[in-house]
Amino acid sequence: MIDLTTTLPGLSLKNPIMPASGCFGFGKEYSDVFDLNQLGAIIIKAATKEGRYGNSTPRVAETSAGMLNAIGLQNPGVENIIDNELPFLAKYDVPIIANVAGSSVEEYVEVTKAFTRTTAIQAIELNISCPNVKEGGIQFGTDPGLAAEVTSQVKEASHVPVYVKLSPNVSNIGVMAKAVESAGADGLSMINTLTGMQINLSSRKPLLANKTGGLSGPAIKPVAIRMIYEVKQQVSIPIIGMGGVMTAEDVLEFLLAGASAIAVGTANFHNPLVCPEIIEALPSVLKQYGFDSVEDAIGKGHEHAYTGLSRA
Amino acid sequence: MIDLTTTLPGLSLKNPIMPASGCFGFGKEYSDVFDLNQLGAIIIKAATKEGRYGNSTPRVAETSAGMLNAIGLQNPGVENIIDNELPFLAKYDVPIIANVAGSSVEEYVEVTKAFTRTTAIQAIELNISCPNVKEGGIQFGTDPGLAAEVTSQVKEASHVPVYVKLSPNVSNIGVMAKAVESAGADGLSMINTLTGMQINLSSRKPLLANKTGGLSGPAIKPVAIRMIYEVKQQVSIPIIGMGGVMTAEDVLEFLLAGASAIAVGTANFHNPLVCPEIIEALPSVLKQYGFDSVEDAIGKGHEHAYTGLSRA
Amino acid sequence: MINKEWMTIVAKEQIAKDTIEMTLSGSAVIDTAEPGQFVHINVGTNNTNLLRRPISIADVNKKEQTITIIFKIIGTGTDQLSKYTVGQELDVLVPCGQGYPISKVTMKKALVIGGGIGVPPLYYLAKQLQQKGIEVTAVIGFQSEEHVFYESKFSEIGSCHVVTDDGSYGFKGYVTDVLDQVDIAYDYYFSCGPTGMLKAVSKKLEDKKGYISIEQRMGCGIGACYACVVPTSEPNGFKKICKDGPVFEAKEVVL
Amino acid sequence: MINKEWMTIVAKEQIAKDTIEMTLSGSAVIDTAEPGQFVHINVGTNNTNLLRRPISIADVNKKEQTITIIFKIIGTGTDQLSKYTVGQELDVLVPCGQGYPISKVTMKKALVIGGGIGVPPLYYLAKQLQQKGIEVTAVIGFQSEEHVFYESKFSEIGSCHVVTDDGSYGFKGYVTDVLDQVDIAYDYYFSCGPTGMLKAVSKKLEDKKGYISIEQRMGCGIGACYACVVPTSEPNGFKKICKDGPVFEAKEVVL
Ligand SMILES: Cc1cc2nc3c(=O)[nH]c(=O)nc-3n(C[C@H](O)[C@H](O)[C@H](O)COP(=O)(O)OP(=O)(O)OC[C@H]3O[C@@H](n4cnc5c(N)ncnc54)[C@H](O)[C@@H]3O)c2cc1C
Ligand SMILES: Cc1cc2nc3c(=O)[nH]c(=O)nc-3n(C[C@H](O)[C@H](O)[C@H](O)COP(=O)(O)OP(=O)(O)OC[C@H]3O[C@@H](n4cnc5c(N)ncnc54)[C@H](O)[C@@H]3O)c2cc1C
Ligand SMILES: Cc1cc2nc3c(=O)[nH]c(=O)nc-3n(C[C@H](O)[C@H](O)[C@H](O)COP(=O)(O)O)c2cc1C
Ligand SMILES: Cc1cc2nc3c(=O)[nH]c(=O)nc-3n(C[C@H](O)[C@H](O)[C@H](O)COP(=O)(O)O)c2cc1C
Ligand code: FES
Ligand code: FES
Repeated sequence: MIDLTTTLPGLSLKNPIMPASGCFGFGKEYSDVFDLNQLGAIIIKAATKEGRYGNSTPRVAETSAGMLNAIGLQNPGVENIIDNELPFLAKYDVPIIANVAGSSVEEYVEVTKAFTRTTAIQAIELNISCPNVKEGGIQFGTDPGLAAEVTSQVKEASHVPVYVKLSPNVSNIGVMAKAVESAGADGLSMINTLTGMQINLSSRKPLLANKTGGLSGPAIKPVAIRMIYEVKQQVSIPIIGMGGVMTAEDVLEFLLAGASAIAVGTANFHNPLVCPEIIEALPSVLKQYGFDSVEDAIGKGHEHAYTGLSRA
Repeated sequence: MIDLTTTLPGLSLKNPIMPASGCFGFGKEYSDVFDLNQLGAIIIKAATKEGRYGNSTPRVAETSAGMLNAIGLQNPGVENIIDNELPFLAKYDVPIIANVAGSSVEEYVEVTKAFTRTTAIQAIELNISCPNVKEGGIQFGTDPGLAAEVTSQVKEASHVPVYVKLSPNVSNIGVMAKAVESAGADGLSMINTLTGMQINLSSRKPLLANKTGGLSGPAIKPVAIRMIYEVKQQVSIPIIGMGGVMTAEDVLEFLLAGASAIAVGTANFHNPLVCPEIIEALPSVLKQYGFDSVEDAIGKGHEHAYTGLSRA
Repeated sequence: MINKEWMTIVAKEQIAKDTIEMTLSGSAVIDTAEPGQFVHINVGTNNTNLLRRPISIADVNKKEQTITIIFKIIGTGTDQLSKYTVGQELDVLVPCGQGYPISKVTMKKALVIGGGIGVPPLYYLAKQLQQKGIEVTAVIGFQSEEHVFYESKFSEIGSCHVVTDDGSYGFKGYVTDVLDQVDIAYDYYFSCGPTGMLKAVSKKLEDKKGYISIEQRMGCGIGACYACVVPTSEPNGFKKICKDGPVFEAKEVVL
Repeated sequence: MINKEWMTIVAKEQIAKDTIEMTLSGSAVIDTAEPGQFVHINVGTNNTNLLRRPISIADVNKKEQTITIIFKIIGTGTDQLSKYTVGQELDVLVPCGQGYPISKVTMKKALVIGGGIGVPPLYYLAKQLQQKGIEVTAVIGFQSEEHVFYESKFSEIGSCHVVTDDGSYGFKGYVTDVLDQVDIAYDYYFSCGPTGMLKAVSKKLEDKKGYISIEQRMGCGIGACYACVVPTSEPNGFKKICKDGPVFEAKEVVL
């Protein structure tokens, strides 16, 4: 028997696979396609204080082995989510992680406080890296001081462990990771999307109405693996890894790099059954590569001393 | 007749297509496959002061719609290049751009000075962004102050225009671009590779001996387009664009984003005839989308006011 | 309930320039397919075409357990789709979205207005309307003669007016020009086509009751990703095209 | 001179577990192909397999203008390659690299030592050696019985010793074990296989003259990218496997 369980602050997971924020809504739609009880956890779509409409359309574009999105944090607002979305998810035996977004430290804190009135969430994913909103979002994700500030305030306001979701659009991911660890983060979630653009040759304009969007999918997997590997050497809090996961083999690659659990985003659009299919395939893949359990594999790609990677 | 010519500081190009540095050696090998006179220009492999052996193998890995490389600046040293490689290229009617690398400001300057004794190069591409060497290289590419310093010193030492090659592994590409423009750069070259990693599941180790490598190919094209579009709004020096170009349509996308000429890297490995094939296809693609010339298309993706992109 | 199915291609034919008609055979789920719904197709192998492509259901044959789709080759995904051959299987989400609510509205006469690749869903709609004893008039527009398809099929159902942008076949101009020139009696109109056309149609037919089917670039195709929203007439209101649509009452949405 | 050619697959056969033999027909360039050279194949459609795959030339038929390759399915590229069928065309760079310098060395007896997918190039080599009147002994190693191929073909040329890791066929152990147990007379040895095997062979046969063919992950395959270097015995010396090799004098390179 291969043991798929893994434990992270606030999260006792029957397997390490969870849909990534923004790629699974609040679960209802996918519950029409498969039984959500199979999942290790669910990260729900970003919540802001008030409801937001988001950006103009088109909001998505396809790229080579990836996609761009600029949804712009559309969501019904935190109160609405608590009242109208979480009760549905509470029926499942699956830990829920709430993705918290905002345009100011105050908004992040208010959203976090709002969540304290529900027991339906087991952790918060603090989204300081959303590249698709005009105010807020990414500057928290690229400035270590701001990132630490928002982390410590949200941590104080939260009744559940806080995972800080890092942006890959930075010169030095290790500095960001250490800043939020020092500020009290219980874990990290990485990576969010790389900022990208596609230009439509006929209209001669950026295809997305928002011009830029977040690049996700297999195209970015090497960047995700590198950043997780690099950060794993520099922090001691656990990492939820993501970025281009399509298969159980990809999951193992993230575990070896140092992730303790894995989120699957874009792949859900390609194949709505991808999460249950990965969960089913994972035991035999672990076995094939000589592992008895998920926890066995975590960080096992670090056999050699850290020689400083690209920046030594 | 569609006009493919384009003029940049020091470079009068019959067409905008040039092989990217490191992907074409010093031209000899590809001259066995096609007539190099067809090319707009050639950017030769990085030169350092002394010859370098580079990293251990494996040095390349394939990724989804891309590849990782960690060659490590292997080259015979600048004197050797001038004496043994450039004479061959001088036989062609094609401008040559020398890629200058180093581990210190002094080395960059010495390499640049060494090149002053030859008339076989028409421009220098200052490689402050190579992620695959232990010392030097990328920290110049991620620190605006250092980037400006090395730019102004190399500019002073150089007898030809200097194009600074920017790294995409930064939080704010506009700041880097403006720093080197102020320091006297005649043009920009962007983007170099994104730092990435692949882990081999069987060996449980990073596949590349160097652990990390540079991600190139179609996977990174949306990042390249975004950065060029963003920088084009903030500087007035011309840009040589690159990153994932495979087709003449890709070339037009880079022109619309704001590049004045285009380098083709990884695609040469997929198809050694890709440069001449793109050059042949370019007139009809330009025509199809309503352009009479290459210069017509440059920057035409910026119809709307700059609204600040992801960081506004 | 949306199903992920492997459907077998049982027929494939080019019916106009760059336009392919494909018939797919599957299991019982297609019994519930309604006119205006779509299928979400995984056209790619590997990671080349990561996103699925939405294609309308153009016809359903419940006895044979088949559905027909008609698509135009406009990019890498539809090109890849056109390379599949009879006997091969396609990974399809079926059926997606909400179709034309024909069981909920009563009428005697209907007008269907289609443009280009917006024509296909209207064919199954027209067939269903005819079965209910409703008189159907069709106005269908194409770029030029070589793009015209299904004229005879619509003519079997009712009167059919073809219009081409360049006048190389039928009327010259746009579908709205036909509405100006021909006097058609109808209780409800049903339209599908490019957004520009839908705007023109719903503006011209402002005083009429009608339903339109909208296109937008999609991520998930099932309502989870918020890629495909359209604003509604209520302040801050919106609908998801893939789940709440693609069919909407014309006045419900803001194009 | 390397040519980029579209070669037609004229035959395809599975000859052992996961092992495919494919015969490609092309134009006159193959006249110059030498044993030990390789072809660099574009296996992918679109961007899925961006890098070409190097595969050794296992046989050449100059009359028929064909070359034969033998490859093992070990990943996405060889899997994709195995899906091509007779009649389809492959985009191939041919011929690449430097082969075994058999016209430059004189000998009476030769030993060829191959392991796994290192066996194929040795077949064409053995054939060419035989044509020159040289006596050829072959020692070929495989994982297990189901992976063994070309034993009879080598036996037609000279004596052939098969060894398997698990002893399920022929000798048990490694090719070097055979060299310990069987007394073979030869002037030169020629070896191809995994790096581990080549190390063991060249160490054991330190006092003999020999040539080895090395593998490395490649970018360009034509000498331009410096992906595939191997250090030589000179200080700071190196060679490019794709251009200067894949065949080297055993003492020339440091494994
Ligand atoms: C509900 C619905 C029903 C449709 N029904 C049909 C039909 O019956 N027949 C038909 O030929 N076409 C139909 N379309 C349009 C069809 O989906 C696009 O033509 C197709 O996705 C283009 O894919 P591509 O890869 O060839 O083009 P590319 O331009 O290469 O596609 C790139 C990306 O853009 C998306 N995209 C491009 N054009 C459109 C578009 N017009 N609408 C939505 N997404 C687009 C693609 O899905 C893909 O994600 C429908 C669209 C929708 C939303
Ligand atoms: C000169 C030379 C001759 C060869 N001759 C043969 C032959 O005759 N028959 C045969 O079956 N194999 C041969 N190989 C090995 C063959 O190239 C690899 O098995 C093949 O590239 C694996 O591709 P993949 O996509 O299936 O594997 P993957 O592991 O998915 O490939 C990923 C990447 O790694 C590279 N790679 C993986 N394994 C190797 C390897 N052993 N050597 C070089 N690159 C590798 C691939 O080319 C690709 O770029 C030869 C290799 C070289 C260098
Ligand atoms: C359509 C879409 C919407 C997303 N929305 C959010 C979001 O609301 N909050 C967030 O933290 N990340 C969001 N993301 C990022 C993903 O959670 C994930 O970090 C990223 O896509 C990389 O994983 P992937 O390659 O598996 O998609 C979104 C991604 C996509 C594709
Ligand atoms: C194998 C390889 C070697 C490279 N060597 C260099 C180099 O020596 N100097 C440099 O500035 N860039 C080097 N690059 C980066 C390319 O010049 C180019 O900026 C990058 O690959 C993006 O373009 P592409 O996607 O078309 O390959 C190298 C890239 C590859 C793939
Ligand atoms: S495509 Fe995802 S919500 Fe409509
Ligand atoms: S593979 Fe490029 S030099 Fe050998």
